[in-house]
Amino acid sequence: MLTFLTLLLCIGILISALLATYLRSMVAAIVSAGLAGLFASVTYVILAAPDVAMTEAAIGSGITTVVFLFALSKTRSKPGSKAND
Amino acid sequence: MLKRLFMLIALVLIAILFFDVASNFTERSELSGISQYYVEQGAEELGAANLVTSVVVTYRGLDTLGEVTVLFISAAGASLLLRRRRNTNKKLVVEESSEIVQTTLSIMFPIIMLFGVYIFINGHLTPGGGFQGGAVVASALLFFMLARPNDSISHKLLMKIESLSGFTYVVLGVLGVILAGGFLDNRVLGLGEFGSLFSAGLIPLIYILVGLKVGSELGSLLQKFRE
Amino acid sequence: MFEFNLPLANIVLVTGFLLILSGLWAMFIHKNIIRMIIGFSLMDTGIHMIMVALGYITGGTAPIFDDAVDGMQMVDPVPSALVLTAIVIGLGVTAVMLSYAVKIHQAKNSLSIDDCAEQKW
Amino acid sequence: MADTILNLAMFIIMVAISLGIYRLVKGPSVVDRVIAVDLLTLISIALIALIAHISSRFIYIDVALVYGLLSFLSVLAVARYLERGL
Repeated sequence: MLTFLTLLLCIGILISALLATYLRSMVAAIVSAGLAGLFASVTYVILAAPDVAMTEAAIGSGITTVVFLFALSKTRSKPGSKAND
Repeated sequence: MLKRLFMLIALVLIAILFFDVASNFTERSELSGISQYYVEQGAEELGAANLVTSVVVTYRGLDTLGEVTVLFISAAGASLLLRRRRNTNKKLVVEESSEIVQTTLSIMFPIIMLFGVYIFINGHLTPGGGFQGGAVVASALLFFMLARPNDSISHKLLMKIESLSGFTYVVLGVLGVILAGGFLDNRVLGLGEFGSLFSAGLIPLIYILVGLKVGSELGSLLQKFRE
Repeated sequence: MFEFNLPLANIVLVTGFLLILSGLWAMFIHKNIIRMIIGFSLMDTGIHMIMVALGYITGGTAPIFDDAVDGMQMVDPVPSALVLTAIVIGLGVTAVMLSYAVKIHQAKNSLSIDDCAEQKW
Repeated sequence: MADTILNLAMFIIMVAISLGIYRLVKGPSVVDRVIAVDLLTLISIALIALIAHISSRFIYIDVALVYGLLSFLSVLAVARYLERGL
């Protein structure tokens, strides 16, 4: 049963990585990349590394997402610049 | 189109390399070498229940010092790149958050802060430690920044906390050279009773310092990105 | 309930390799700098997954002593410690890259990599 | 009996993850996708608690606590970004 669960989580990681590559909206791509980190942290709990899981949950999928959003809002396209999607 | 083809070829070559590694990998069934030593002797030798903590703080303590330095340099580099010019220093006013978010802030901010402190004080007993606790403390500061976008956190205070804890970390490391076996040795204080809060010598102290340092560094990094 | 016998570490290792490949692919095909940085952060996650999978022992439990551990096999603590520091450094590297992207946008008012043509050699 | 209940719980969680991923892939707007990610975070909390019970190490619950306290932050940041005021 745990094997099925790990397989499902890994498929979820790959799907969210593909979404982060191919979604048109930049916000959705950033959130999908955060979701890949989130599922990776659940697999770390399954592989008995709770320290790493905690770090990945707090830093990898929490703060990194917000840093990306801050950078995105600083580079929000002004009128007259090229569209950057 | 030719460019796309070259990208695909490069990717396929890397994939072949990875396939070779992955097909020859079998899951390990027993420990070996230095890990065997850490698992069997580490708890008696250093008195910390969490072996990852004793590897991070004591056995590989010098690496952690270097890593904290790398984090400091990257935070300093980012704030150097993001600094504003003097003449464009006007305060831009953004819309306040709603009342729900502000009320949640006043209830949840102390709880999240306390949880971060709990994580890095109990780093030698439960999963967690300085880096995780520092990240949670930085998340509390981030929540403050999101809920009250027009207030700012004192940058000087964060810088003072950060440099003071970094300095004390190195002083504790040098204390290990004088009083115990080597740089960052934790047996300066007594080992205490195994599994209690005041145990494992210097490990809780060092993790508290690392937590304060990481928390204030990430907080000032986020502050730089916001303004 | 039937169980088929696929080791957990192998699944996670293969996923890590595929994640590295997809991160590299995202860095190759996009022209927007922030999208390239997203690809880098995916690649980072893949590397961490591989390192955690290399430290797993069959049927192992977390390397933390308490009442519940009586003679259970523990996993390797060294890769956990390495990945712990690697994640924090990954955040620092990502922040520096993003601040470069902000700087480029301030100078050129565009995020496309094609507008940085004078830095080609 | 207890094993049956645990297996059933894990099956339900797997179905929930599949539904969340379906909404993430399909969701036409950005808000749909963000809410799907928030939902998957909540499911992950339940999943970690279940794994802690199965492997009989209750210290894994600390990881779920971190999720529970921090999961709303990135959603809050996205919400503020979308209403143009980050």
